[in-house]
Amino acid sequence: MTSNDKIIEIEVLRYRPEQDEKPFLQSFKVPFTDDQSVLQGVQYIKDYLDGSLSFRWSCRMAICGSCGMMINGVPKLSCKTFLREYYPGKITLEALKHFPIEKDLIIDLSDFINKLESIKPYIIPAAPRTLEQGEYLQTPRQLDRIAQFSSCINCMLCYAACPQYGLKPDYLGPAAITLLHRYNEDNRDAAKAERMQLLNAHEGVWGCTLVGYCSDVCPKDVDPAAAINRNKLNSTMDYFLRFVAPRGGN
Amino acid sequence: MSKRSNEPIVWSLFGAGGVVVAHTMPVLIFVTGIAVPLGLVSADVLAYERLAGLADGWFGKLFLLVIISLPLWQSAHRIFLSLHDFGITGGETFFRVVFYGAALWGTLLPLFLLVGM
Amino acid sequence: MSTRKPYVRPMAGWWLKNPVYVRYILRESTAVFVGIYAVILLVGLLRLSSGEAAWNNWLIAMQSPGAILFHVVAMGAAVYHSVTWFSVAPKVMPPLMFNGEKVPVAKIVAGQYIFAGIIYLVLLGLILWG
Amino acid sequence: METIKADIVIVGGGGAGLRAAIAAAESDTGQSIALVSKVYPMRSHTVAAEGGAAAVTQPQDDLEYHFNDTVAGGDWLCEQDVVEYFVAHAREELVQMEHWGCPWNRKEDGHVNVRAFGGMKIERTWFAADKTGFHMLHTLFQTSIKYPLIKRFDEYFCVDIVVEDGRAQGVVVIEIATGRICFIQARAVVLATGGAARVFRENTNGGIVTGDGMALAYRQGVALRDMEFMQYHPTCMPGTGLLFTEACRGEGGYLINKDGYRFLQDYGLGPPSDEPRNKFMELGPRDRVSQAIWHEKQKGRTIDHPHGQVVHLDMRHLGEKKLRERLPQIYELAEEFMGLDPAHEPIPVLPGAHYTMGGIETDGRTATSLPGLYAVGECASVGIHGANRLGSNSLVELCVFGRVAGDEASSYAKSARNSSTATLEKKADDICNRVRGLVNNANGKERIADIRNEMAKSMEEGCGIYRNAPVMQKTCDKLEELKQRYRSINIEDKSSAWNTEWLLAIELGYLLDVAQAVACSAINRKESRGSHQRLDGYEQRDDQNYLKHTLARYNSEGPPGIEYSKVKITKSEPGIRAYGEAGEKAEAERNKKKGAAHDK
Ligand SMILES: Cc1cc2nc3c(=O)[nH]c(=O)nc-3n(C[C@H](O)[C@H](O)[C@H](O)COP(=O)(O)OP(=O)(O)OC[C@H]3O[C@@H](n4cnc5c(N)ncnc54)[C@H](O)[C@@H]3O)c2cc1C
Ligand code: SF4
Ligand code: F3S
Ligand code: FES
Repeated sequence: MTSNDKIIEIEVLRYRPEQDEKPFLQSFKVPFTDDQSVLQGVQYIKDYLDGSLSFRWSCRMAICGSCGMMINGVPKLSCKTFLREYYPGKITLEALKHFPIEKDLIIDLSDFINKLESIKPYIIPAAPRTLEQGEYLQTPRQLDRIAQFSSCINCMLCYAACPQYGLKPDYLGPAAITLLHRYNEDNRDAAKAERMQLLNAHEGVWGCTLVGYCSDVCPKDVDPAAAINRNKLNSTMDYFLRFVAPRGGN
Repeated sequence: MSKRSNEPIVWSLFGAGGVVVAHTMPVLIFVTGIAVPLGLVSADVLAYERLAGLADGWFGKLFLLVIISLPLWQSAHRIFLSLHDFGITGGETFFRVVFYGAALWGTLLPLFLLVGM
Repeated sequence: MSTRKPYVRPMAGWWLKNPVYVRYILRESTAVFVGIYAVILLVGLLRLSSGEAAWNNWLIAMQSPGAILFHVVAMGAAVYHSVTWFSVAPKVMPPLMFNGEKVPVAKIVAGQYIFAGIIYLVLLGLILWG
Repeated sequence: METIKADIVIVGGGGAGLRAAIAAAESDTGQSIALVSKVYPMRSHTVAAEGGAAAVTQPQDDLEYHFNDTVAGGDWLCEQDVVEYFVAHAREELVQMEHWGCPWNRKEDGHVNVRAFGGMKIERTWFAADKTGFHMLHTLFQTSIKYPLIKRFDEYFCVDIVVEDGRAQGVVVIEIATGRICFIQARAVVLATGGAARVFRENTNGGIVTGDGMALAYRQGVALRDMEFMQYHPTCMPGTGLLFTEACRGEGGYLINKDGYRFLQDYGLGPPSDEPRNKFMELGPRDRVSQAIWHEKQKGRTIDHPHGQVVHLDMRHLGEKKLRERLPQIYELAEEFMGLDPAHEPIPVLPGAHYTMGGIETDGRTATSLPGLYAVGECASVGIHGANRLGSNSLVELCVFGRVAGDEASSYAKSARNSSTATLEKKADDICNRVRGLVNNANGKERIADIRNEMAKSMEEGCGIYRNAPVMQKTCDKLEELKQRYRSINIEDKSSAWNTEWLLAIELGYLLDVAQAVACSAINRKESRGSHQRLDGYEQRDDQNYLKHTLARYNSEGPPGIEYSKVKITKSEPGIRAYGEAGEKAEAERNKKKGAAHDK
């Protein structure tokens, strides 16, 4: 590090399950250059100031989805948030909201993983094809229907943004519903009716009150709020039309 | 399997109410609550004959029903959901009866009145 | 035995902790004004159905300073409701396609403002001169 | 210590591990599969792959062409029988990915679209925007959920393989959330732990790409093959090393020096044309392009940048619309990380360590020399990349050989018997104590970060794009020194739950072993081939002496032993490796010879 490096104060909400009853704030002074990310800031802390600080990270390029944290109260990917944006103020870091803290900046996301598994996130075709038959056809326009919703990196920022998930942990939540929607909208899939049952439930789309913050914080422009709320319309149609056309409208 | 929610019933009414509120209420409040009372426009706008005349025709009846009942559903639904936001988690059935009951009453009463007028 | 002891943070007071949440709560609170105003209209209808004198009393009651103050605030709430309603509508509607391309959200929202503006004018025109 | 029983254990939840797990689950044997990964599978580094996956698709293409491109691209250090198998099964595997839901880009008629890639004669790279690896990984992960036989151990860290009776019979893992150590007993073990480019400083790899599986197999006596061949990718972000995919050039991007000149024409890749032309200019292979940038730097024709000497990746002429559609992630990286708009400004780039061509030696069916142990994906050297991998061959490798590994492990597990559980547990206990000892006794003064940084810097100096003996020797010595210092490492965190410092220390041990294999393999190869280029009198390829694989064997006392093995040649005799106009001539020559041979 060169001598003209600036120094920024980074405050981290620490929690060590084997020692602490509850989390507490600890402050660090970190030298940085303008192109350094918040992730690089916490890496500096771990390497040189306190080796016990724990956080997840890997790709450094906003695609693996592991480095999300609350940065001054806003859920963000720390690898694509830059220290300079906060200087000369200080930065406060906290584990993603609405999840149990395992240690320091690490959350327990097993609840989400269970939900992801529950939505049947795979193609269930009407008539399976053999490899010899080649690929299914899908026009660019059909692809476009799912492209945005299939670019979720499971970073959990939307869950940390959604107060309804915090209030009702059973709520399926933005990313899981979006993924469900992605498979429902895929022209290769034929299991919409099965998945609709999850959406129709109280814990499905009806857990959402359209706070909309999930879409604001999404680093990949997935727009989970749209995926959820369009399904309120679908679910409502399903509700009323099931009497007319059993197994739900479409 | 998860149980189907009955939310679509109130949600559709809420949605319809929201649309009505967004497209009419600023103007209605302005006219009935501000412009006429303050005399910014002629009091004839809300004269008895005019309103009674409105409530006489089918279109007028429908209009009045829509601007009273649907906003009530919209309001009831939002307030009911907000209870949870503020941490009031018990007594769900009770509050359902109170709020949606009120909206239902606010639908049936004008219906009854309008049909009778 | 496990060294795990996940810490669950309380939610109390969450709606004050982020300007986005404050705006959300504000949006939801507009429902109170909407509800009260709808009840006022309902009362008006009741009066209307009981004859001219009753109706006129309702009109007089609307002139009280308290009523006017309420309506000024309620109108603000109604406008806020409208603005937020239009801005989230694209999340509820299926995507709008034009010439095979998705219409950008900003355009849809702007379109709704224009549409609502026209409705307001028509409505106002009908009420005042219709 | 808890013992968990499975029929097969797969270490690694990246593309290779997931594909293997699905194959094993589909093998109809009803065997249980333990899938261990130190991160949630969808965080694996496959997620970062951008450009695409190659398979012969168009009518004018031919398996023969893909074979030739791969073998020549690998400077004839490929196992040709394995390459033949690879190209023949590439397409069906990508179709399989399609059936599982991978959102490949399409043509108007609904068929899968392909794009151009470096070193490939015909466009054959399937792509999902510039997030191909991301989409493949999530598709595989989500599809794997369909199979109840796959039991995942997410965020479990593998610390050793249990070998008994000359066979791999399970692995010892740390449950990261608790620090608990368990033994997963299985009759077949598959390693799919990914590459090791983290041994270099400027690299495109994620923090988890630390060569774990390579080190584990290596320590058990399995050879690491061809480790000197580390791929430098020419277009990386200065400072962070983040990748700008080769597809930037496939879509028509230019590389220019400080004079705005497309310098690749000076390095046997010309002549330039406005439109991208396969195997010409910017679509030359990675080793050649990276080397050209190095030479430009020597000539003072690069551009000063706070993070080094750079050249420009110029995509301005492609226009914003095309860039947003085909390269959205690249656009985002440039905008957000560098604050520039690639539709209006060129992107400064420099080469960074990217891919480990070498790895755990396996045969063409992914079996290692240790019975019951299989290796697949970037951690393995199955023999298709030779001295230089072609872009977009690796993602396909994960599928083609992931499937083979799953099938093979499954049939091996069917016939094999475990030794007595008690014996195995005894071994596992010893491992457990050793691993715990690392954290309990780590009260030295050596900082993990210091050793790691010194290693990475020294590797970059000694084993970078161009190499010479004195500097490589310095690197070898440095690594020996660092391994000594590693013994008195300090771990401040003594806790159990989520002790990531402990894990970092273990990973550092893996990195050091792998780095040593790289450096020692490099210094012993006295020729230049593919990505291994020397400047100390060994500038030419030397088929006489070095048309052979390097095998590095672990030695707990010092540098590895270096041996060599034969390269399997089936139908392509080593020839001139040339691109651009020279390449066309060379190919015409080859064809003439072949034709003549045919006529006789
Ligand atoms: C930026 C980038 C772009 C690329 N683009 C392309 C491209 O366009 N086309 C192409 O063909 N190739 C590309 N590649 C190469 C290709 O992506 C990789 O070679 C490939 O994804 C490796 O897959 P893998 O399954 O072998 O390993 P990985 O995906 O790295 O997975 C390794 C797995 O092993 C697990 N693991 C590792 N160590 C342990 C341990 N000790 N205990 C438990 N689990 C462990 C990890 O958790 C992870 O799940 C690219 C590579 C990079 C870095
Ligand atoms: S929807 Fe967006 S914010 Fe939510 S997990 Fe996916 S990528 Fe992250
Ligand atoms: S923030 Fe939550 S309430 Fe709905 S719109 Fe997003 S899921
Ligand atoms: S480190 Fe992968 S998303 Fe930030």
